[in-house]
Amino acid sequence: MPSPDSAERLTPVAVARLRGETLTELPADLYIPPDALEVCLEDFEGPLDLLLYLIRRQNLDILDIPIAEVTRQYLGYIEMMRQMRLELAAEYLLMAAWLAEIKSRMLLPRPPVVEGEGEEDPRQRLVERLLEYEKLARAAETLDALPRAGRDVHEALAEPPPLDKARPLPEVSLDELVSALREALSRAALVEHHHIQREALSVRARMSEILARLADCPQGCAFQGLLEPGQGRRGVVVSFLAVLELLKAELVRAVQDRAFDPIHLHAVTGGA
Amino acid sequence: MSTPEGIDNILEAVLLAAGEPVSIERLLEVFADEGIDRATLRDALARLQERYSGRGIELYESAGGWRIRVRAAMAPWVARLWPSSPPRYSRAVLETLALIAWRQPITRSEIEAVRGVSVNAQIVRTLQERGWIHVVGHKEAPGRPALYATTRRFLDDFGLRRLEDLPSWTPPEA
Amino acid sequence: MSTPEGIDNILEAVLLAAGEPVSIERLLEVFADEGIDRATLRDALARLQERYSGRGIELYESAGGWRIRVRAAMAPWVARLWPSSPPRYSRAVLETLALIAWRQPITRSEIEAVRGVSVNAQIVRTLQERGWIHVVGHKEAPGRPALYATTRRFLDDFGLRRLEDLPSWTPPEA
Repeated sequence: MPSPDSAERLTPVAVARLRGETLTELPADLYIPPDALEVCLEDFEGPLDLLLYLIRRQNLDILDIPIAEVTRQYLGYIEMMRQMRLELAAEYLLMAAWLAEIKSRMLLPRPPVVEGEGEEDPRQRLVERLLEYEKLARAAETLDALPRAGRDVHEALAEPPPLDKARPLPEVSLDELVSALREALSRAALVEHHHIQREALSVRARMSEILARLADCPQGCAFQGLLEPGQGRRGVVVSFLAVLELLKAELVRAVQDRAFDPIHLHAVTGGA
Repeated sequence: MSTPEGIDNILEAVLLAAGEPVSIERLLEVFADEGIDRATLRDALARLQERYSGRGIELYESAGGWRIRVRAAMAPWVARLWPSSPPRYSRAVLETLALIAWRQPITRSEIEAVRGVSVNAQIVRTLQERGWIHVVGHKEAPGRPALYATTRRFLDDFGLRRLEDLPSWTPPEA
Repeated sequence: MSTPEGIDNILEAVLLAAGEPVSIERLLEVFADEGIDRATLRDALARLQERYSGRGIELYESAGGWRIRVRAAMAPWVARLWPSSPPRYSRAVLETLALIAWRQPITRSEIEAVRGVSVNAQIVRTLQERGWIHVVGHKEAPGRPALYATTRRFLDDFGLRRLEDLPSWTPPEA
């Protein structure tokens, strides 16, 4: 384990911070360009991106990569990411293994090459992938630089004249709506693992109604008035639950001047 | 760009990009760096109005502000643009509407959390313009995000008497 | 209304009301009663283009057809109309889109092979929802993976008439 002292030596400027955590331990022999710590390690788009960064950073020749040196630095970064407990995608480890393999193959004595069918340089495939990735990164930048609708250029739009035959509006059936909901929720369940409980719709519906009513009366509404007896017992309970939910979500405020006075509800207004 | 013609051209571009009425105050903000006052702006609007005389478009002021519109006389030609079969809403619009219907009142970021993608302003506007959703309040949270709910009109259009009549959905992974 | 100027004015009004690219065929429909042919229409489009020279708007042809749009030079003023800035896309999204654009049709695992990392489902969905990519088929391979390609909307939004207009996939200069 490198000591904090070695980190000091490498980066006398300051300690790097990442996700609020102070970075004090760095692999002692890791080459760190002066401004490298500004590069948030999480920002790399994968192992190819990181490798390219290491190579370009030091003006190394991509066609003749000093594989031992680059491997050492790559592993150094991986180690650093580990120490910062960054979640390491499997691809990074796969690349580490690949680099190690290339390195060991480079160390093996090469058999004499027969003219015409040259033994492939073990780095060949890696170089190809790096060049291809670099082209891609370039292309992505080019694409981003194109004038884009909504960002650089805008559709010119005038209000259409009143048309005799109204422009037909899309029709939606209830079935379509239900399937859209199911799809959205099943995806959420898949992606987030978060538990989607089925809340009583009636309570949520009443929450909307109460909010809409409160929006109409800036002076606030009497709590009693919201619990219309005409709703029946179940209705009153639903309204009551809706008010509690709204209070919990801090969407409404309840005001009571003195004990036993009527309670008033106010919408928590946009500007206030 | 601060020649009168330069101002007119920016004004025209901005009004056409807005696609909605733009108030004088908003226009003054657009020209904040040029230090243009109300009177200069009014002059420019008048010149633009003049520019469109005899054309198929016109500049007019409504309650919401200034807007460029196509003259009523152009209606026969414009009408031929639109297909007679109704267009369809995108998946994104339908899912957003469904989430608002079943989980109202709900904020945009709550919808985004479930859908896993950002809900762009256009989607919300489409549903608002259709009269199916409205803002019923603002949440006590940074940015005070709007809370959306469905409208009376939504119930009418879907043949529902009240929200409780929405069909129940079976939870996924059932 | 069949004077050249009358035609130009109708054309302008129709394109501004459309707010989306309009193909030549659709424009010919608009002028069906006037019995205007393709050549006359092309002349009118050229005159309209001329009318907008030096202005903040321009007449432009992209994949979907002709449209009037606000010039990029006007973006700083237009941006002041709206408080929120348009979405910026991450490198992951842009790289995925670039591969689909240049190498279409392409599967997700082919994208992953070039990028060296897995492409998460959200990236693909973001691009689909933006209307920039769609599934055009399935590859005859285990699992029958979806093949992605760019849409006409992609071309329109990036101001391209066809895919060949994309800048070449050039090797980085040494």
